Amino acid sequence: MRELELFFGPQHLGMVGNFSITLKVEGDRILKADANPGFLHRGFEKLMENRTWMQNFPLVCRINVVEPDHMELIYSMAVEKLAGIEVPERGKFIRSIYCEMARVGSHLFGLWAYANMLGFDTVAHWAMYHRDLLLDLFEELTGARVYHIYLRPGGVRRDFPDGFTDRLVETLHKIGGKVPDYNATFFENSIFKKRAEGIGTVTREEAIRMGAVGHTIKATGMKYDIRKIEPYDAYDQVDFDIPVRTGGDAYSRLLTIRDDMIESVHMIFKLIDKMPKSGEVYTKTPNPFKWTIPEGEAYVRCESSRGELGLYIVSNGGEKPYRVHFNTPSYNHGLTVLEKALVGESVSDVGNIMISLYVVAPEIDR
Amino acid sequence: MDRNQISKWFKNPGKMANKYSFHVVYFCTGCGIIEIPPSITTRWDAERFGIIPVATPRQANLFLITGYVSTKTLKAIIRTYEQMPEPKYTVAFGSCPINGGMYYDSYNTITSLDKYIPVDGYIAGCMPRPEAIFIGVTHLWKLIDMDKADGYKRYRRDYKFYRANQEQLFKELGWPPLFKDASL
Amino acid sequence: MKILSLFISPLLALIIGLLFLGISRKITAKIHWRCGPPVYQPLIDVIRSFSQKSISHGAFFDFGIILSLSSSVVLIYFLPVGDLYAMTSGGLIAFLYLMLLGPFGIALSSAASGNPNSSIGVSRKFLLALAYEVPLLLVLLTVMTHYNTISLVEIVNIQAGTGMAFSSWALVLPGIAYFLILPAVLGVRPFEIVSAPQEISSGPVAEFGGKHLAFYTLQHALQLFVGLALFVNIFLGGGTLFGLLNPIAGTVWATILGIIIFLVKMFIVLVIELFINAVYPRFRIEQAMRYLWKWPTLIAFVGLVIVAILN
Amino acid sequence: MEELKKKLLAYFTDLTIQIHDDYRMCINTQKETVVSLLNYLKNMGYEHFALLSCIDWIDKGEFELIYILSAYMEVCDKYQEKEQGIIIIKARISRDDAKVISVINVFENAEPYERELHEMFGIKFEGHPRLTPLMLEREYEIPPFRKDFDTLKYVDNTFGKIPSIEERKANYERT
Amino acid sequence: MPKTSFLNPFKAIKYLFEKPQTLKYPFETKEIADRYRGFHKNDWDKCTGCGNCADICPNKAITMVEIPELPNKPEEGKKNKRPQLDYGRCCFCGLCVDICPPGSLTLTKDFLHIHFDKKTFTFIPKDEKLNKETYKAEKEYSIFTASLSQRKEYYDGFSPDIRYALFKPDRIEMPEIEPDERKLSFIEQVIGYDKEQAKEEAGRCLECKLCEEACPAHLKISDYIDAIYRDDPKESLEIIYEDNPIPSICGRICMAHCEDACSLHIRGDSLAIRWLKRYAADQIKNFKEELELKPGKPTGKKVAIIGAGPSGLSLAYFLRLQGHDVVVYDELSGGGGIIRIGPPTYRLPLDAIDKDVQYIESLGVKFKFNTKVGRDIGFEKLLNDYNAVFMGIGNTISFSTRVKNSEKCTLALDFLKDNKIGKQRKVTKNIIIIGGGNVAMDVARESIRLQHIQFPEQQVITKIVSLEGWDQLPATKTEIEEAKEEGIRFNPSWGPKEVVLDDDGNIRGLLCKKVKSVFDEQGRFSPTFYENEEKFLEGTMIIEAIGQRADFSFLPEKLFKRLEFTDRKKIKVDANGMTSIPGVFAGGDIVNINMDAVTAIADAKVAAEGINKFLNYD
Repeated sequence: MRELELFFGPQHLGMVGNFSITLKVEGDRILKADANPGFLHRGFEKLMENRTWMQNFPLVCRINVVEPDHMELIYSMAVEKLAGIEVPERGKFIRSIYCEMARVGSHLFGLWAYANMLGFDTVAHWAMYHRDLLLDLFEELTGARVYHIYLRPGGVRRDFPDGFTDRLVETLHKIGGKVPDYNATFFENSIFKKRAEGIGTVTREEAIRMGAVGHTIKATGMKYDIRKIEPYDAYDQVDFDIPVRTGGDAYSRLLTIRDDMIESVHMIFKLIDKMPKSGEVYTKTPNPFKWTIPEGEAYVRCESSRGELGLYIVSNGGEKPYRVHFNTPSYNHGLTVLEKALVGESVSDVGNIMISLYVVAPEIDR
Repeated sequence: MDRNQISKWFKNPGKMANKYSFHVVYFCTGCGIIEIPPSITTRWDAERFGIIPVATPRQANLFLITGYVSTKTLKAIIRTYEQMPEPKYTVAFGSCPINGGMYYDSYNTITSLDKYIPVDGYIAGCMPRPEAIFIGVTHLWKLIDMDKADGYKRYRRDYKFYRANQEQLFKELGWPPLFKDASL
Repeated sequence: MKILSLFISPLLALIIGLLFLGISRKITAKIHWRCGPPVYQPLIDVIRSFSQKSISHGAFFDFGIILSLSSSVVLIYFLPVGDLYAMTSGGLIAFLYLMLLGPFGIALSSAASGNPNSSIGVSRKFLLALAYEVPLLLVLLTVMTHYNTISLVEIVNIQAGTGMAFSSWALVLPGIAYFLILPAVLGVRPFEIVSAPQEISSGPVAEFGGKHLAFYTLQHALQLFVGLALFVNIFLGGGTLFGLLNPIAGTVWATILGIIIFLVKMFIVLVIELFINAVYPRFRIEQAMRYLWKWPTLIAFVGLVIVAILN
Repeated sequence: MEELKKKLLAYFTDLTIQIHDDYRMCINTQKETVVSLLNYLKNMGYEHFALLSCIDWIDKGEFELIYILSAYMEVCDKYQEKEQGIIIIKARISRDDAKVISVINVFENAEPYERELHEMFGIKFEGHPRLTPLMLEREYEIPPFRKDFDTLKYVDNTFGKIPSIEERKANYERT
Repeated sequence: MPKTSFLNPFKAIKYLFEKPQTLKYPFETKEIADRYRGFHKNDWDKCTGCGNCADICPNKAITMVEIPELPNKPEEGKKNKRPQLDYGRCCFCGLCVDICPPGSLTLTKDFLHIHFDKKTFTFIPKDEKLNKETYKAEKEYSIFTASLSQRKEYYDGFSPDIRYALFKPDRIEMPEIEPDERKLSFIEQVIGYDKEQAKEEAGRCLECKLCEEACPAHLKISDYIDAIYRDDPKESLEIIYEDNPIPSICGRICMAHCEDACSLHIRGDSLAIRWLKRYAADQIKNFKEELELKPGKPTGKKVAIIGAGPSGLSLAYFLRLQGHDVVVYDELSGGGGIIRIGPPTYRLPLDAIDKDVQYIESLGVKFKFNTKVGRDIGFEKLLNDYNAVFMGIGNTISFSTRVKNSEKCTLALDFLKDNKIGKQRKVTKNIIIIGGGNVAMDVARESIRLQHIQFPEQQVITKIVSLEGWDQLPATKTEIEEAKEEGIRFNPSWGPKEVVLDDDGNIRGLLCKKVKSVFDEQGRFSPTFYENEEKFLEGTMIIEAIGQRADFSFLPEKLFKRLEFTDRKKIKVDANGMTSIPGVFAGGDIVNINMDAVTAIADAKVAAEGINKFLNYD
């Protein structure tokens, strides 16, 4: 068989995000994979150096369109750490609830992408519908469907509207009520298992060697979760479990995502119960036109739906950041793990593996 | 479907069919793509109007430029646009293709799209809601009815200039001109 | 009658094929929990495709798709729809060969287009055909052995004579085997491997646009019709329903009612196929081949043995 | 962490180490020591290479390379209990002669980071197998993340100078 | 691992028989959330044109465009500029809403605008009151035609909320001595900010520069406040000295027109610009050592200035910087003019005045105190000796009410002057003050202090009688508030009719009549009364504080005749500050109608340029 050069993306139905992989294939086998990012490169880190601390806050969420919320969170956390701002108690709980909502939404999006990739339209449609219900709640809370611009340095932008928690619980119950259907049609579907089992296996040693985080490493049995390791916001005030699997393949990763989603929903209920019923939701930050942050540097991290998200930020005492660098989970997954995991697999499984690693292209390119 | 519609169908079936069967190139050019899955799935269900995503540009007649366009993507966009069969329509999403949007000072994103390929409609918003996409489609219907959605004709007519702009940005485009006899 | 059916049957097949495509989109949409497009949407799509300028990649590219479409039209002539048939002499063997001609035409076009995705799609198509051809041949062999004829029309006539929907108990096992491979023949999930838009950008048709795409859609509609009709003809007794039409046999009404019964049967099979389509993701090609060579082949073989013993 | 500091100071000579209250350890070192330091720390259990970044201190004419390491943790305990945190290693290199030894032999996932830094700052990583462009399509005279790269000016010069179709046509008709 | 099955997935078929969950969009709409961030709406009546939205916008989507139809009223803090949005840039983040000081900018729930023309995406938001064409009522509105020019009425989404605004609406409270304590002595009432407070207060400034246009002297307010924020009072003072040479005085008694114009003022407290100026002036203990201002190269020209009031001092300073020789004549023993005698010690201590005057003196300005022009030196001699003469004499003679027996009353300025720089006056336990202006407040508050000093631990009464009603009182709000806090009783809308004497010829009280209206239809001062409605107020001392006029007695008759006056009884000056007599310039209270220190400085600036021109022309 002759070797073929196959371009997977950027214009491709199975591609989530604007990303491209150059494959060298022999028949159906992949000999070599070359990730080719940069289609979404906007030079965020440079843009942020040209904007003030407050102006950056609507900007950062644009880095990752699938889950903008953790980007806002990490930027806020970094600025709070540099400037020494404390978040009020209620603000912390609102942040945590909001981030967990975002995690559920993001995982549903991942489920859509994966099901769509396998040609499993039915589940894809359901997942997207349920995500849309969550987006309605986001719209009510923050005023936009996608780019919420809600977590700001010092807390959150607005308090919960009246009766929001009730509607949130109701919607989550509505989604949770469909979990048996999801299980029956998707997760316990023999053909899905056939398709996903043993695909894109990353053993624990490989995962550690290649710096994998999030559900990729959780699927190898390691309970590596920043929410537990370095608790931020209100995560140290609730009990939660970290679901793990041991297979290390796409199947385990998908089941980890499902369990994580269910755990998140339970966590939201717990957080709502524990949340202070009233109080301040944010600390006033200085005047945005005069806001300078003392010289210093900070590395903060949080657990996004795809894994550890880090931000290294340097201030030279000015009105603008001197340097920011995002450590996004997809960067390792998309550029290191994916290239290795694809070798030896079938062409049919490129998207399968890529989405099971949950590679989000804008996050890589920034 | 009223009588008026039926007579239109008989008069120009191609135009009418183009209206009610938008096959969209599924190309995640920018962040606006996040609203495409909701609009083609259960909640909004664009298939009611015959809008479905297709895998290759050859089968498509609608190109949604979803958001900002980096230079690397622009190359792919031009290539994809030229692969689409005529008649074809382009709709640009959000602020960024109009005047740069958030990334007006980014060194890697272009500021206005219509210098490189023709655009038939812009949808305001960052990003546009699914509702806006639907209303955008209805506007496109009106434009097609009035023969104003003539982006592909403009591209053919002014190909020389578009090509010149593309070459000014990229130096080396990597493929031959689409129209050999492009002139004024 | 025959001359009439020369015109009617392809037209009917085309309309029914497109209608079935529309219905399948509608039903799939319902399972997706949404409204779905109007049933005439495929027709609009076809008209749109015809109205578009298409880009040809050479003479073979054009020839392939024409070959494919015409072979499908010819297939219709060999296929009795109730009492409506154009050729009586066509045997099942010829039918099988003609069925392969369609994919062959597509493959010809795809090869001319030079798209790597298309070539992967074509290779998948042939692998899949190779996989389901084995049980299919076994099944058809069983049928031919059972009825002692290779003519499709005769088989249908014999079945009409027995007046039973599922004509013979001996054919139950081959029927099950055929039902199991039917998704592969029709190319629905879990065997939607050939087009697989998310994997290889619609595979063979990746470079088809405009009129080529329109021809392909028509060919696809005809293929759907043929696939369903063959199953109905051989195993569901064609256009008969427990001898219901026997009293008015020979009249025009009987023909029309026969056709309607035939279509209803096809529709039922289609809906079942759609259910399968909706609840399974697609296989990988080697998984599909392993599956097709395992259970359907085994069942078909057992059926063949039983029929051989009975005969 | 204090223990690790003692060990490090005993093993390496040219380090200055600060420990911040939130379990962040800052190590300033020379660029020659980086590889052996990373190797040492990897064996100490800091196996997760989180980030490789670079700061352009244009006033001092130096690039500061930032290597951030953390530990994978089997059981989810808080850092406070495990006495393990994040290690930030800093090494400065000259801006004019930006060369440093690649660390991909120690950490595999440093590869794309080094490619990106090569592209964005123009730092040459010796021993890196493919320093090909990663993100960018166009070529830039000054690598774009350097502080002396003026984005607005660049945008005006590049995208601003491209005429709209109407302008171009008008120009064409005039000549 | 969960058990898998081939048949279980068929459970999904049941959805075939369920109602589709699709929202049939154009025919069936969804309610947009209350906080939705859609297109902008701007209440033009509220908008001040401050441009904060344009400054905060991360995308430079907002530009301020001038609307010629709108009135430009910088003194009220309103510019005729309005934001223009470019929806090819906007990211709908809502920062502009959160920063908008008047709260005029709102995001609506409108989000539909689809057009093939890029130009339609630039848009000047207005509100529905002004733009009936754009804002359609609910029944006229259709989503199919919705666009930037066809929007729905009352469709507000993300609205400004002062609780979540990006700026701080509340002023840092100025530490003051409590009313009960302060009314017992003449100690300075306002303590002044400390460093932290000043920094925090300065940090509230949004740098919109509305104040700079409102200030008559056009100080670079945002710059010096920014310097204070950066903890650099010296730089701040240097910036102030570019336009205002009497910061210690102005930092205490300026009328602060800037604070009225402050954009924060609309929904919160305005920035304490005056107190910040005072902070900057107080931080520098010795101006001469810290500031590096040098007089200009000597030009040999000589200028005489009559009156060392704010205008005179400022002019002396400005001219000295140009290098002219300046001599200032004043009848008082120190600088300050009316400022020296008018504002009581608790508002403006003499040290503060002397600090500014001494600095100006140190620059080389000669002061001739205790020299009254006309008495000690002739005006014509000045005209002959000097190249130019400036009159900054101020209004120094109090009006009297001229009702019956009014000659028994005390005049306000005399009272104030004696208390401040002369011997304390004897007061009685029950004082009536006629007048409602700031001078009346000063007099009243000074009298209550004197009463408390002279009659400790005894019941004392001070009342104010004014023609104007509560809402018309010309005194500033804070003055009235503070006067009330100190226990002064007000009798607004009463006019004096007669001073009632007892048999010994001492004052027994004031007979008042009810005021019908104060101003006539043209807005001029012409009070009318209900003659039959009367009220008697008891009081053993009456002080009249109903206004002052200038004393031109020093001018020779023939020169006085040549002086032209405006119809408001002010000296008429041209654009250079020169009166109708060549070489004679004028400024301050005798020229402008504001009659406050900062306007006097503005006059002095004009006159300084005029004199410069005049001298170089010679």
